Amino acid sequence: MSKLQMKGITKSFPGVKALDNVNFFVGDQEVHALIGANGAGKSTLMKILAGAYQGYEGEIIIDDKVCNINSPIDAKNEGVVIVYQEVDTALVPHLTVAENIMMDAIISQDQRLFVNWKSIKTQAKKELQSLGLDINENKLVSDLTLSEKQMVLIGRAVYQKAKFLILDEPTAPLSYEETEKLFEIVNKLKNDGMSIIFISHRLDEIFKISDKITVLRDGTYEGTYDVKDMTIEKLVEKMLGRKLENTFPKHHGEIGEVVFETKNLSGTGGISNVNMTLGKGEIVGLAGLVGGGKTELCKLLFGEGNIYEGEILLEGKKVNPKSPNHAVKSGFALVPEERRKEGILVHESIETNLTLPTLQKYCNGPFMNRSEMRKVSKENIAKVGIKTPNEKQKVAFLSGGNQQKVAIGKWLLSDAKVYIFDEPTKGVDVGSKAEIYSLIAELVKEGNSVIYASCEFSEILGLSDRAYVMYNGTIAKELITKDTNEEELLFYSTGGGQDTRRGGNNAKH
Amino acid sequence: MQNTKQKSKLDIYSFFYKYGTIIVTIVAILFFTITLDNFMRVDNITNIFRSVSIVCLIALAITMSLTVDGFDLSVGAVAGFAAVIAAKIMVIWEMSPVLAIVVPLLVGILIGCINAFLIIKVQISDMLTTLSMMFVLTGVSITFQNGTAIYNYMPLPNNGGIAPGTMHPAYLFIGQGKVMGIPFPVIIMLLVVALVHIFLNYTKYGRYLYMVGGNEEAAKLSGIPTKKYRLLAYVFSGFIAALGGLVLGARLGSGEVNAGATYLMDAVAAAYIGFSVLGIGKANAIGTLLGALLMGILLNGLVMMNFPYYSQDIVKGVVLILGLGLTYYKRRD
Amino acid sequence: MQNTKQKSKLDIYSFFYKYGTIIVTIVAILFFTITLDNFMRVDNITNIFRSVSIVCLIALAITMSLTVDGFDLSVGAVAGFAAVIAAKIMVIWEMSPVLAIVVPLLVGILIGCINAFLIIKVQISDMLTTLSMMFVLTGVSITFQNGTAIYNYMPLPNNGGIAPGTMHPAYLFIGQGKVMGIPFPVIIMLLVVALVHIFLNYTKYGRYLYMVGGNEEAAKLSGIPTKKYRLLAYVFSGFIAALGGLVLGARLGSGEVNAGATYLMDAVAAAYIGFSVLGIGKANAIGTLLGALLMGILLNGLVMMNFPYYSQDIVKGVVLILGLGLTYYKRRD
Amino acid sequence: QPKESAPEKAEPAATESSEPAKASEATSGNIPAALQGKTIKMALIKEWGTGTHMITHINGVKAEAARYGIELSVIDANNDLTKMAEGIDNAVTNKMDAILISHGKADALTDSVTNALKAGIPVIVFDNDFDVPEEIHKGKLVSLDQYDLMMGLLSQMSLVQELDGKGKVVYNRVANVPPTDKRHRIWEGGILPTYTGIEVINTIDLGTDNPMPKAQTALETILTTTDKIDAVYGVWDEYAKGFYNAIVASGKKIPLYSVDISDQDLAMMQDHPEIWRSSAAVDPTVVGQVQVRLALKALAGEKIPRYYSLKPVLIHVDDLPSKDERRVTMADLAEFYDGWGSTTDFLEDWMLEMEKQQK
Ligand SMILES: Nc1ncnc2c1ncn2[C@@H]1O[C@H](COP(=O)(O)OP(=O)(O)OP(=O)(O)O)[C@@H](O)[C@H]1O
Ligand SMILES: Nc1ncnc2c1ncn2[C@@H]1O[C@H](COP(=O)(O)OP(=O)(O)OP(=O)(O)O)[C@@H](O)[C@H]1O
Ligand SMILES: [Mg+2]
Ligand SMILES: [Mg+2]
Repeated sequence: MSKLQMKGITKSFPGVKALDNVNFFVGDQEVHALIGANGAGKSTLMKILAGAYQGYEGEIIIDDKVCNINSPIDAKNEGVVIVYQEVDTALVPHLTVAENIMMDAIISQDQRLFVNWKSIKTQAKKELQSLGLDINENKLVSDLTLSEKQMVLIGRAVYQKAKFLILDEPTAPLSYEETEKLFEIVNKLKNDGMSIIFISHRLDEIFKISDKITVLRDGTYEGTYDVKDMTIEKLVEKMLGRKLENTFPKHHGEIGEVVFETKNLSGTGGISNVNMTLGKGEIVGLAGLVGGGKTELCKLLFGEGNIYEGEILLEGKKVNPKSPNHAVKSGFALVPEERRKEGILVHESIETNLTLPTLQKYCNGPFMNRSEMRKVSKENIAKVGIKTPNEKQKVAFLSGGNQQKVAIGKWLLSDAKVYIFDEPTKGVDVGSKAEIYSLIAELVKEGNSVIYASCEFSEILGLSDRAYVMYNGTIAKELITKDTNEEELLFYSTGGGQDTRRGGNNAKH
Repeated sequence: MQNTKQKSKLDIYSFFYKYGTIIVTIVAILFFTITLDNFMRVDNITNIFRSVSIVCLIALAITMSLTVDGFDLSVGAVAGFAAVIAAKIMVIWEMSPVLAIVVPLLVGILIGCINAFLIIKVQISDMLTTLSMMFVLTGVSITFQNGTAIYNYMPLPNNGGIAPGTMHPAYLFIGQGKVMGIPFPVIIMLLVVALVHIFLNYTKYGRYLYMVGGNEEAAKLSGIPTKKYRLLAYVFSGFIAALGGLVLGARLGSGEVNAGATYLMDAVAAAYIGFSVLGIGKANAIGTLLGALLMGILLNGLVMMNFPYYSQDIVKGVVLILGLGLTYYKRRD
Repeated sequence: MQNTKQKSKLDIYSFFYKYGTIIVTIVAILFFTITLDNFMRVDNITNIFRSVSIVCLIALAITMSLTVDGFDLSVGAVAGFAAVIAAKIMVIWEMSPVLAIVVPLLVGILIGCINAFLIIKVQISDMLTTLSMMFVLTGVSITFQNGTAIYNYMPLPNNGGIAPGTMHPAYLFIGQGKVMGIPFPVIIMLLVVALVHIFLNYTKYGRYLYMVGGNEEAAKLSGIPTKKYRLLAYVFSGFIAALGGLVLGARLGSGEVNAGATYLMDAVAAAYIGFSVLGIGKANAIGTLLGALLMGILLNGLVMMNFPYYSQDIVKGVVLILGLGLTYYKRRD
Repeated sequence: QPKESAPEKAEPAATESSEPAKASEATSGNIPAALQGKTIKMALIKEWGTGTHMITHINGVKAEAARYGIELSVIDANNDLTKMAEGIDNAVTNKMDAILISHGKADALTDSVTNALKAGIPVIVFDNDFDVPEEIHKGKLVSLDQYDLMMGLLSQMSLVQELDGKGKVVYNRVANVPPTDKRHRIWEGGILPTYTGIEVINTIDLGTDNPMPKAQTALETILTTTDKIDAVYGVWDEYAKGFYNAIVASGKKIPLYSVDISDQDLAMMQDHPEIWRSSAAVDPTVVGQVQVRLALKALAGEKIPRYYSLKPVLIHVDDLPSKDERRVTMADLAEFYDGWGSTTDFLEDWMLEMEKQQK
């Protein structure tokens, strides 16, 4: 019978009080959701539990015993294992999947001097199989996709047979199917006697999987609730301290002539024969499961990668961007999927990040106009709603959701005509999601056009005017949003209506 | 209560982080001023500046490559090669001092381009590329000068008589001249420091370089032509190194074999010290200058104190560790 | 269709990535075998292996530091220092050859500890720490031996007569001996390569090093005492460098100052080539050996072809670029 | 490395051999049977081969070899002693007829040299010595040196004379390098105790690694911070070049005395005769000539000395024409000094005969 209590936890960072007297109780064999807006302190609380931070106030009691958790090893000894939000921080890129999953076994005291590679590999394979994953255990982790990396980490945690498994936004990079699979695993683990702490911004998931919910707001403890007593609306109110109406803004702008078009576009990443159009003031959804090729297509449009065939037309003129620089100059903007790696410079200030794509604008000749840059940044921070003490804060110190807002905010200053968003709401709380949606709506109202890639069909349905469903690197179907539904999207994005299965096999590579 | 205590503690750390190297420099200056009568004389200070000018220029070249998170080990060899070319142009080929200045600088730029091509296009790692370039250039310089120094009135091979040309005074002025009592190399150095400082901190190009160095992928997806800026960094590196080589050649009054190589390690040290100075945490011009000065001051003081040269090496190493230790210690999160 | 085409294209790339350096090595061997009568003789091949043994050992020391994503520039100086200590112990202090072998190795370990302390605890960057250490050690070696070399029957300073001790044959055997026709340095080198290879790939400690090097944060969070293993890497680095120094000293039959410094750049090149060989993408022992051999083969062939050494430098640089260019070109995802 | 490193082991008695066999005394002009109709191959193995001094030496060897139609291969070890040893090993492997060595350290090379001698290959060594027993070398090993004690004395006396025996001197020594140590021994044990008016106010020692720029910076420091300096002594011309630059830049008129000479040094001397006054030196060309001839004699089976010291000359700027008259190079020095440029030492009639056959 295991039980975990965190009492009166307070943690400060320079300039920020991340947690203020927070309580958190997890019972035996339960799935406990921890929710809160971006920057509420969820990750911080979990890092404390996992021993990543020293120097906090309050106490942690596990099974009625006060524990001193001051290092990850302490935490592991108490049976607490965490899978972090930022998967790359926990993986060793140049080692194989097997080694990454079995890190603990390799590290454990029982390990003899010579590593028994055979048993490591077979065990890793077993672990992957029990998760229903088809990943070659000899592959290097650096060659994996984001979702695969995530699964490797979950595999590792499962192998460690934790008493308390913390999953910090595990589903963010996962597809619907993979999420289902994960939930199966979570339920299995729970039945095997484990308690799972689960962080997610997808509230519907919370209701599907969890037993209890603890809500944090601005670093304070809001309360713990039984899931059966809650509704999404009530939960949102607790999180944000206010009611949230209309997640998706209604944008009834005129959709003008076609500004953007691709013809038989094929290129790197297995993109083949993509035909799409985009009208002025239109939001076009790019729906599809993970691995469907959305990211690759977005990048190809943005000049990252090579176009083998076909053309990209902007306002009737052939562009075929050769590089992101060329794309930006032509009038494209891209909010990439992997924000930490591609969207922001974590060691730079918010101001530096926000002004980067549009730096020319704040220059007199080659010289930067610092005060102008500061002014613009402040306005942008307010507009996008980034939670920060000031514009000089390093982006590394922002919470995940706020980092995402920086990645979006920097493009709002540009004069792009076509904005490409690749999963921009990943890891973003519902309140901020609504803000991002309305920012997008505003963009199209000003006469810009938006391509919105997402594997969350509710977003596609709520936001877009039209949707393309991607499957295996090509467009499987074009749909008018108001005439379709989630089932149809899912049907096409899993290869429904295709005349051959060949592509499906290839995608598994 | 606890907060303030922690805060003041933090302040001391950040103070050392910012000023550790500077403190060591000041201590060194004070020590020499007290011990040595003539240390704090204007002409000696001028001397120190002049003595660090070449190291500082070569270190600035490294600094440029560091801004894009690269590394240029070929700078010493580029400097040596530039000096040799300049000498050859004037002494052997009897050409004008203008060419003797322009051609080596162009060669420096060309070498920067080749380095950049290999690093960016062929994607060989920066260390290896510039290391290979160092080997090649050293070999080429020595071949180019038949293994001997190039100097005024040198006899030509195969009984070709005496070399027809001489080092032009205008060229020698670069290394030996003075303007209002200030040695010309010092003026060049300070000018380049100022230009690099302004370039890196006040222009968009400098900002781009830093961004490329910070996260190339993110910079690229922000629309920065990252390859162009990495190229730019190596081109600047080659150019500044060649400029350092001209100062070196003009100072020595000849094209010496391998003269540039000696400066590599000192320049690396100066550039790296520059990283930490003032808590900037990025390669920067002022820091590099301070790093070079620290080492110049030590060398000057120790020569005046008549220290054997190998103890100079020890002192240099120990002071580096001390200064950097102060700077880095407890700088976690 | 298109898929297969792309696939075969990819295969060629990955083939070059894996085998680029090896191909260049083979081409070089073929070229020399055809051009030179005496190249493919057993004694010449033995010669090549013997000539690379020291570079290879020092490169292996660098390799160790590279596994934890560090860098050890002090290895050359450590090797030189080890040779000097060994000579001093036997020649001046007349102590046993056992001490002359054990003490330098211990000193190597100690230097590794100091480096690690400065890098891990004081958190000075690895480059700067080991650069400073290089300065300090060079200075200390020269001081320690009062000059350039310690050798049998050397005159002592202050008219102290002739040095009492001599280099023990057992010690000299390390550098000059043969076992069944194979030079002892080659045996040591191959042994160390094998040990390092086994250590890195088949023991858990080797894995820890790679894990720390690959992602220190992840390794730490998994409960690996990362500091301990970074320490270990530098200790190994110091130890292997000192071993290289013993071989060097025994081969030269004297303690030479700066004898180690010459090897630094070649060793860096060998270790970096090792990175890419076989597409492993990690610092590794076999790769380092191949890197060292490639350079040894070139040097040997060029000497036999009577190339002046500076052309050797050029060829070395160009071949490095070629081999690495093949390896790296188009290695993008 | 300094240009002159000398024997390291037991000092050879550095006597100047009294009267080397003169060509005229040689019995006949007939080429010895051992050499007749044979292409002779020699290897020159140098510790380093850059700098004017070393290039002059190489050229001396090359020219002399070319005279007799000898195939010469030059191996430059670039300061790497293991490479030098390998060079000697390779020369044995490639069946060279004779091996010429310049510099290097004895201990690192003794094994290789012994092997060469065992294979019956004569070894003619410049500025180094090997402790090889007679029964192995069988009279085919020669050690040449530059007579460093004498060069020290000549250059230092030149300083003493021009200072009238008293003054403040910036002294230069390169400690623990055998040849410069020998020069220093004269200063310490001979000059200073004798001429007590000479006062050393600073000693510069910056090692052997690329010292010219370092020496320049060091002397600049001393010149700016010391008011009265009467003379500067350079124990090795690599230093002297840096000193010269520093003195010229300071605008002062301080005389400079040194050891060794190169074309570059001569140009500097002529440019500022009031600064660089004199330098004691041996012509490296002569070293090369003697090396080749001794090797030939050994091959011919003639007797050769075990030790030989080359006679140094004091090159004084007053002996040379002014720069306006003409520029002087090393090759021209023969006009002003006996024993410079070429020598008849060990030149035999049959060598002249060989030379004739070449044409
Ligand atoms: N290392 C740090 N230094 C300074 N501030 C920090 C640091 N880490 C977190 N913070 C701040 O602490 C607060 C809580 O952050 P935390 O990452 O716990 O939020 P979160 O609830 O996980 O948000 P998200 O849902 O966006 O991941 C935020 O305001 C964040 O900016
Ligand atoms: N989970 C996976 N399994 C196998 N292959 C994958 C997977 N994920 C991506 N790929 C490969 O990468 C290609 C494109 O992936 P990409 O990341 O562009 O897809 P996406 O639709 O953007 O998915 P995501 O939701 O992860 O952004 C696919 O065609 C496939 O070959
Ligand atoms: Mg979080
Ligand atoms: Mg994607």
